[in-house]
Amino acid sequence: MGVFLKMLTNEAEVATPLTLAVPASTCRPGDTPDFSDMVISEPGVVRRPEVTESAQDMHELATELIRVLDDKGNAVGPWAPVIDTAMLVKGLTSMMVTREFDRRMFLAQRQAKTSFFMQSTGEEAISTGFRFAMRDDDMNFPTYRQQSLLIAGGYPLELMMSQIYSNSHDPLRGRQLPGLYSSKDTGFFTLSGNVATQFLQAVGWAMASAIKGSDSVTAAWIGDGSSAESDFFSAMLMASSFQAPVILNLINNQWAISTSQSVVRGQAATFAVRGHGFGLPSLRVDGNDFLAVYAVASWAVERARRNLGPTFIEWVTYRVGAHSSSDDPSAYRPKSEAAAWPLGDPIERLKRHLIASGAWTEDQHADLEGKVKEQVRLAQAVAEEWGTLKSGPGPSPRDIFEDVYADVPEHLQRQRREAGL
Amino acid sequence: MGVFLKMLTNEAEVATPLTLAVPASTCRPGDTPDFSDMVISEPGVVRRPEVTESAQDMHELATELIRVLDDKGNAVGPWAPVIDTAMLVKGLTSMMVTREFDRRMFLAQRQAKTSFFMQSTGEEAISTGFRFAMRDDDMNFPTYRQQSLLIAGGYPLELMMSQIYSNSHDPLRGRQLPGLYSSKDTGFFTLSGNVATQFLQAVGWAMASAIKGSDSVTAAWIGDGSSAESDFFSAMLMASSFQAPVILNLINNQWAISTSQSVVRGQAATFAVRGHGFGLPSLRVDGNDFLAVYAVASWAVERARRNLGPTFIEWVTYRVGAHSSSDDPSAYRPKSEAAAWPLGDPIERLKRHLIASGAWTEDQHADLEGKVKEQVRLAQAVAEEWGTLKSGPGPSPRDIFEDVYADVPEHLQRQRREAGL
Amino acid sequence: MTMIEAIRDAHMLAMESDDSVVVFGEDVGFFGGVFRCTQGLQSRFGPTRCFDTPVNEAAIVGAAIGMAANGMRPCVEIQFADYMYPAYDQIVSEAARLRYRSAGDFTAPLTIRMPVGGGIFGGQTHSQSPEALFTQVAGLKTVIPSNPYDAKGLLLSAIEDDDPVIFLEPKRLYNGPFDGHHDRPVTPWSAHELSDVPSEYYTIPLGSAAIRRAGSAVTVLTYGTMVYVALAAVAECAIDAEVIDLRSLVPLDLETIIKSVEKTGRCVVVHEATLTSGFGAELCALVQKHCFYALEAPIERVTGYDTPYPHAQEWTYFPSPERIGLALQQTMAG
Amino acid sequence: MTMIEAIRDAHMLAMESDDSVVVFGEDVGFFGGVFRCTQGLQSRFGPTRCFDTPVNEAAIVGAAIGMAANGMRPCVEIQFADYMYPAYDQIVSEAARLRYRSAGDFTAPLTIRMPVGGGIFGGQTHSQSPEALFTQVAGLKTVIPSNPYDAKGLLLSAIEDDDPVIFLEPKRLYNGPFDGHHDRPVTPWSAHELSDVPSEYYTIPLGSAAIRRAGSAVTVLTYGTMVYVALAAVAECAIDAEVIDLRSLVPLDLETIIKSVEKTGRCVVVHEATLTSGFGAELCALVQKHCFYALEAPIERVTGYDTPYPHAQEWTYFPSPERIGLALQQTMAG
Ligand SMILES: Cc1ncc(C[n+]2csc(CCOP(=O)(O)OP(=O)(O)O)c2C)c(N)n1
Ligand SMILES: Cc1ncc(C[n+]2csc(CCOP(=O)(O)OP(=O)(O)O)c2C)c(N)n1
Ligand SMILES: [Mg+2]
Ligand SMILES: [Mg+2]
Repeated sequence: MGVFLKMLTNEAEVATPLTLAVPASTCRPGDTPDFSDMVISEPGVVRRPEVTESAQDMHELATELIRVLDDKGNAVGPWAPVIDTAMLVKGLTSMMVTREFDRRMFLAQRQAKTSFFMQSTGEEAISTGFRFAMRDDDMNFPTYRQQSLLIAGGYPLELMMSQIYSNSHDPLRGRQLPGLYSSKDTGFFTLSGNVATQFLQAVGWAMASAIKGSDSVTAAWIGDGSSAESDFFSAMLMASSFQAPVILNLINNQWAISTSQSVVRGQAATFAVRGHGFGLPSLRVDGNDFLAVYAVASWAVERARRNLGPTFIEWVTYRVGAHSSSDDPSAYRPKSEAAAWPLGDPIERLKRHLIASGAWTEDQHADLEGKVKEQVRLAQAVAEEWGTLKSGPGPSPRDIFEDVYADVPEHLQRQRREAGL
Repeated sequence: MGVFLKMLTNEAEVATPLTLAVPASTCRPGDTPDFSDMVISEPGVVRRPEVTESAQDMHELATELIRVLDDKGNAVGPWAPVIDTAMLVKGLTSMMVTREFDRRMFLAQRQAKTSFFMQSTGEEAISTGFRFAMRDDDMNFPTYRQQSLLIAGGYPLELMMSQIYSNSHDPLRGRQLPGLYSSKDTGFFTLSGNVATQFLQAVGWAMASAIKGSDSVTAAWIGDGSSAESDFFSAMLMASSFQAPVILNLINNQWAISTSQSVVRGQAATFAVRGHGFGLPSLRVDGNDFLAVYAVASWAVERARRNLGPTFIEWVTYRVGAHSSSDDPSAYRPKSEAAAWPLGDPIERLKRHLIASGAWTEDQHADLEGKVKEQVRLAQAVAEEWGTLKSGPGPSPRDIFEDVYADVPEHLQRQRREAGL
Repeated sequence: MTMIEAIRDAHMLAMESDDSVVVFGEDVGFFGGVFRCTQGLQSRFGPTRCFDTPVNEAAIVGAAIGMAANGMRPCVEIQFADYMYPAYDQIVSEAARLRYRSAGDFTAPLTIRMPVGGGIFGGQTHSQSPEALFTQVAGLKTVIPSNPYDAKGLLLSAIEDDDPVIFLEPKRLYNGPFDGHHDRPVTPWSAHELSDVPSEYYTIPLGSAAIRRAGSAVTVLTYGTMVYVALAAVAECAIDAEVIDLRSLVPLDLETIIKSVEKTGRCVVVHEATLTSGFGAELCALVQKHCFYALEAPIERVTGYDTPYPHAQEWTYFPSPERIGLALQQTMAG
Repeated sequence: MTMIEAIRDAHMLAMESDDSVVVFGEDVGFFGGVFRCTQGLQSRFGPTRCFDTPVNEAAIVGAAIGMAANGMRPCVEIQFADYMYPAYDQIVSEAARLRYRSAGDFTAPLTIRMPVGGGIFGGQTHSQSPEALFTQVAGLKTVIPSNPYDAKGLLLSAIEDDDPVIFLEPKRLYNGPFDGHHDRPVTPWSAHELSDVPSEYYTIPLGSAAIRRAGSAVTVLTYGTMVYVALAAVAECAIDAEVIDLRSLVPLDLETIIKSVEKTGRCVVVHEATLTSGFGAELCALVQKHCFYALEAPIERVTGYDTPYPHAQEWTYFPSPERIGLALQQTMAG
């Protein structure tokens, strides 16, 4: 080969054999729950930058944990939001409605009134608090664990239940898996059963808002596990490239079915640091702290609204219940893990704050609890009159041929005829 | 709705209309080329961490630029590698062979001896220097602009040309687009025409090496434009989660066909910072500096070999030629841009270093140039005897039915019969 | 053995007999998969042979391709076929073409398992039957067992195979041979002879169909869950149909098909996937071409409708024994 | 007008008449697309109406879906159909199902353009014809013009359409009506009557086929580049074939097809895509079903082989006039 020779190996010694580092869960049944490697900042210590500050300058916010409520229920530090008691009670109420709603619908699934259900127990503060920071004409691209967005947005419980029951009043005409709601009017995008796809669409929606020169902003939602899907990346990239008015929310509830968040997180210290790779302001927040949620959400919504671009937020929380009604978490994590969770329960914490601030009493709380239970019970009664999956009445079989296209095309008309419908 | 009411809008004023920030190219035909916003560290100033140092501790390496050769051709600073003259001359030779190979094959395409060709002019140092830091049993998952990996690996030019000509000696039997080589023996994975897919496969290959307890490492390659594809993300994620012995190389040659790197980079300061989101050691390197390339490649290869996990590297360079033989860059960038490129030409710079260090003369260089030209000319003559796309002889038409599966299944046998082959 | 147990058993034997077999996917490691098909593998073979991955189907298949090219035989799980789309590029552009484009220099001997089909009220993202999206792709093999015995033998063949194999598991059959009568008590596998699975290693060659019921009046071509629904339909309308369980779509046992249709002169194709461009279309095209002069009536297709899979109206959508029966009668009248 | 010019013209008119039409994709902004189909749009309508995106097909389609749901009418370009796979999940799981699953609450009126087909020595990643991967998906419409006049009218219809439309552009036709005789001089569009494109806005309804040659002996069903190859074959073997250019695969003009086959009694299906589970299979299934008693010979398919698209052997792979001629003769003899 003339002047050119095959190169020689330039490392003399043979190295030791490689091994594969398979990431393990922190904790499995039989182990003692352990959250000691989780970074938890003291309430009030993390600074609050101006919304105009550069992403670069607020790097540290991705590895700290923004918290407002301390153990005694006091709101402390620069993130403590200005928020009146009425709003706080509304937030508390909304969270309690979600929890009761979840409890009843989970039970309804067990009673075979529906096929499937997903609870959000322990995570109610995030979607509730965030929704309170949004305008009604803003849009959410939710995950399946964010019934709170609808509930806080004032969507009728009866209709949510009707969707879950696939009954005669189901707005989605029996087509969707229970819990995969849709309500444009409530700023709630139609849910997909495929995770992550919509995180990306949210950026497109936000880009359209910008192209049209509107002033409504968009919130995208994704789970810790689902953030491993490629569409998470595509969304971050598009948001970064086009500075879309979108808030990119990642809910780290520690689990993706049976797989610990550590498997996806890999070598990154937190999920929030993923945002640094795209030059996005990236914050990590105590998701069980209603005040912190509301404060950070308002901050990020303001950034988007003022055309300052996207914000990436990791909300740290814990999935207290099963992944879904088809799941039994005792097979893969210690039963005691929820109790060991260091950030407490969002409803308890907000209640404590209200009581500590003198705006609330145990009696008022008990009273509210009763009202919430009654409200949800009544809604369920109404929904069940409209039917359940088990006993009907349901949507029409004919409905399956509609909405595939704007008009039913000839070939579907033929199939409908053949089906005798 | 009982205790629960539809929330009120909590932002009183209407914000100003949003606008979309469409990222623009720095520079289009008619503009004056401008690289002033590019971070270029002085040669020798960027520190060289131990391979065992944590990713976190070497964060700054993603926003600086590792360089060894200064303007006078001296090798300076902690990254200056220990490398003997023979090896440097070999590197120089290899780069010169690549450039001459590119020149001749581009011309051959213009002469219709083949359908398509992609040059790597200006980028030769990266693949050449990197290949010199690898062992022969290591594996590359290259892009289409890395003929240097094969050339530096000692793969016969005649066979590369045969592939380009789809001739009777084409190892790929006429099936592949010119330039999409494959050579397992030379540590060169079969190239896909789809960008980015293989960046991910590289991680799988490396994981297998680890599972098997071998000690060979893997290099993945991707372009700045292609790093926008989701598989880039999946690769980074898998490498991070499983600590695979892989070097993840991103070649930032400033352009993705007509689209500037800034479109993909978005708000990130550099491509290298993408690695921070995954907790990966992330370095940014002068890709036109053969010594820097070799030094950083050796460092990263050592990390992988010692089971210290993946490294992410952004190689900064410039695509001097057209995107491909089908492209005319004068339609989308100033003709003068290449000349304004601040990091010079890799061959010129290595030559200057050799001369500056007293190991090389202009005469020797001229002599080598002659030999290189002759070597490539001869190889081309041999390859053309084996046929060109225009004039044959080519592979057999029958070949198209083979290698779809390990054995030709019945239905393909039937189709082959029908084709009369 | 149930189908789940048979699949688990096949994994065990494959991993025992060949160190290069590795198993991974979402929740397949510690938990053993949401359908428990990989249960016990991690504890038996350790976490480098069977492990959990991040939720990223492209990453699962992409990494498996790299591993396969590097000498392993990955057998990976996609949690539901409905979630294979993110991996589709890796499957089509890469796994299916590696051998061809490298002229055999690199190959991708991997198996991609995924549950398919409806009947569990899973709605549009837990019920799909995307087989035709694989059969259109040269370089892939597509297999679909209908019982525990076949599941084990075909899965072992798939893992042994030197080409990428898409292994579709009708999820409604995991726990019993469902015949479409959703309102009747569930039949467990134990009541079915093909649940009698030998404990040793055996393979069933890819590309051989099985005649589940011999008959002379009409040929029913089907696979997966629909095998039992078709058998029920045949029994109920008392037509002497020959029911063929294709088991493998690519390669296809065309010989068995032709022989049967030449004999019966009539043909009904049944699948759960949507009609237009479903695999049934290919079967119709082949049968009319190869048996044209034997055919006495148009080939009928009974399939899912050309809509997404609904939730509440599942039993309207699912091709029922009644619909199949009607098609059989229509064909007989043709 | 060439086909490229007609497509450009359609874009211009669509963007002029409707502010919600936005155009984006890889290299489509400043440069005007690698095939120059979007040239001039950015300078005319500004960078928020027509822009370059990062190289990420999922991002292009995913963002387009979000925009479409939010009131825009995006018309996006995938640089080659061969690169649509990364976007396939967004297309299938999302664009196609948005309306259905939300019961019309959200819709996705977007157009996804992509060049298809071979004949340009593009090898396996610049030559594919993946139409059957779209026709299998309920909720999508799939359109493929064969000349400048149709390209303009169909693209305007696609953009107007309230559902997602896959718009396939036979790249070998961009600059002339190629008839498969690769060794003969190239025919430019100017020599063809359908290059006479009116400058005003007009639409061609999706779902109507065009009879390119009336005939009585045999029906040829085809689309895209193969229209011209089939016409050449018909001319050369002097068979009085009726050549139907389908133009739209879903919705399909079944009426025109049935009418023709009932008349001719014979049918040949021609496409460039691979055979197995190609769209031709669906055509065979439909024709044998609806015209069974009229058919005098088996329906023949002339298609690409079930292999990836080769580079050097392109003309072996490409369905030639000769192969089509043979099939016509065989059908006539059947
Ligand atoms: C594309 C896709 N792949 C896999 C699944 C199955 N799946 C549903 S939820 C889930 C885990 C998601 O975990 P996470 O995002 O953390 O959300 P969480 O359930 O914790 O709220 C998986 C794997 C899916 N729905 N879609
Ligand atoms: C999946 C896919 N999408 C699009 C293309 C078309 N394409 C080929 S190269 C290229 C640009 C890549 O740019 P970059 O990665 O920077 O590499 P460079 O050409 O600069 O070396 C594009 C868009 C492709 N080959 N594959
Ligand atoms: Mg989670
Ligand atoms: Mg580039």
